[in-house]
Amino acid sequence: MGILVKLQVFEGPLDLLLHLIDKNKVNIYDIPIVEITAQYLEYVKSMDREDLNIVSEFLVMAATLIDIKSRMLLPKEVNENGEEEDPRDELVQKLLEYKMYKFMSLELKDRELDAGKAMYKIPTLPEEILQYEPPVDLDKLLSDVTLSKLNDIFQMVIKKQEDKVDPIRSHFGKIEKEEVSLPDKIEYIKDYAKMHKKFSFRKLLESQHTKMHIIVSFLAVLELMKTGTINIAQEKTFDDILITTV
Amino acid sequence: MEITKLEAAIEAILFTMGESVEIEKIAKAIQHDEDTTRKIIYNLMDKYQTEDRGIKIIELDNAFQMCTKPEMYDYLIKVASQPKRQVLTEVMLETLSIVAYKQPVTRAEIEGIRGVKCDHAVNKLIEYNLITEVGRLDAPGRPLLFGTTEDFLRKFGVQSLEDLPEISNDKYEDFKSEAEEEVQLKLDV
Amino acid sequence: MEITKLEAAIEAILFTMGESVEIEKIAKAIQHDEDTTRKIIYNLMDKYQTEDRGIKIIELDNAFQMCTKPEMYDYLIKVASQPKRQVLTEVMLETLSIVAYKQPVTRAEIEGIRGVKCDHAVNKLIEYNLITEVGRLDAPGRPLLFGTTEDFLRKFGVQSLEDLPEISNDKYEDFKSEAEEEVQLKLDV
Repeated sequence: MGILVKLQVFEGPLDLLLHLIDKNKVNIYDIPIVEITAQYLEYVKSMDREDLNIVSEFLVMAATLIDIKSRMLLPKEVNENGEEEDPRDELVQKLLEYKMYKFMSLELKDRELDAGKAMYKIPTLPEEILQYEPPVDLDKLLSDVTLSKLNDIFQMVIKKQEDKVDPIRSHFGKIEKEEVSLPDKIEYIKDYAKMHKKFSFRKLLESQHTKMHIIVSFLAVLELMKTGTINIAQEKTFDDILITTV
Repeated sequence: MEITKLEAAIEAILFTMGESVEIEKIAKAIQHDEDTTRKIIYNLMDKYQTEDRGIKIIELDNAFQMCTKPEMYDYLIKVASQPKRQVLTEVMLETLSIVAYKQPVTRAEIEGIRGVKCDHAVNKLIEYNLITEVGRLDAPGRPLLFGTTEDFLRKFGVQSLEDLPEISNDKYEDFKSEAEEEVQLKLDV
Repeated sequence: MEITKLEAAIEAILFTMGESVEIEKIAKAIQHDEDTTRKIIYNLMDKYQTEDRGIKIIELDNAFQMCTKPEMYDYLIKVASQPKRQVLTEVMLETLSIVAYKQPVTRAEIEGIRGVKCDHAVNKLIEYNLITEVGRLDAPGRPLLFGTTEDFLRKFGVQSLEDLPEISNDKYEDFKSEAEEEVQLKLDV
């Protein structure tokens, strides 16, 4: 088993890139793209694959870096003004912009600390004034709203919603996440073991309906071995494993 | 510590609390005994007597409270009774249109259609009496259902909800085929 | 009427209302125009600067509100319950700073700058009432535009958007020269 390394969490690909640039103490305007790309890929490789959405965002940046890396090898492109273009320019601009907002967010945080110490007072209006509710002048409020405008707005809202629905993917069946809990599975195998003093591991797995159930069953068997509830034996490699209750 | 700082502290305490605060509590907060605290408060009360102050401190049993001077009452009524500036924002209009066409509708449904929270817009529309609670959905959590008001119908000269301009199925079909075309275009590229 | 009386009236109004009060409303209540009213309020704000005052007046866009001075906090938490504070994560702060400086801004623009999806952060910020929808961009899909709220100004002690900590080309230059210095250092070694 490999050594578990606690990875620093980054807010996104730009965050990670800034960290690498910082760590390597290199100039943001002259990123050594080969080294940084290698380090970046190294990190992405070690990422937790559980959340594919997050991983895919990091992968897009990885592709961008590789693209820049390959363009760096080619003769430099020249823009309309006859200047040589650096394939890294766009990335540098993005990094600078991101770095700026990250910096500003820290400034804001400082301000929050101070402003958070001010306390306010709840309104203490006399009851009769509190009760007073200004009448709503609907005519004024809705002066330039017509029924057909309202209709247009509704259609626009609905259209926006439909735009969001991907017409291709929405035809796919719904994939539901099935929850299989390890403690439940352990209980199940304990019961199973009570009924069969000695049983086949393969048979146990065959009785599981989905991949997730098989995986969790396997984990449950490992756990029960660890706690000494069961013993396992295997004659030869690839042979069936026999489980006995202790 | 200087007296002025303590006066400031007491002012801040009485302001934030709004209601009456026992001398015991104030004394603890400024870490002085009650007698000293009382002296400081009396001193502070004197300062409030001047003409340019609209608030004062009053003593009630063993407590003190900050309140407005009675002669300020007229101004307060003038502020409090001013109509709030009422505007229908784009967000509110969208929410209103969804309620109008999909009623009775829950907050969650509106949010589902718009893709963002709509608490503020819904509350404002209720305040303006354009939409109102019409019941609860028979579902877990029994969420509130909203619908348009009579004021809404009157304002738009609609006899009943059936009179609302129709959203025809044609339109839906249009949107659908439009969207599909777009995708087709993308695939062709 | 004398200025002192008007100051007293404004003090009473801000004290009683507790919340922020628009300059327009205050002006109407004291029956003066907005410019004069603003001058009187600024004058009053100066008076509050002295050491013996524990409260102050803050400006938020075109409104004013009374609150305690931050240095009073230690006394206050001894008597008042601590105000509920929403903890903003790094992601939320980054998103908020982008909205603050680029407003009105769409979700896509925010995502473009951060390089990651930001739905969760945007929704949380709306829930905390720090940002709000301010309209829709006149572009295909009519995406929603977001901007900051008055609560945002209050929470970060900012008078108005112009008062935000400065973001300028200077900052860019700073980063640039920083980077260049680093390179220089390396060359020197």
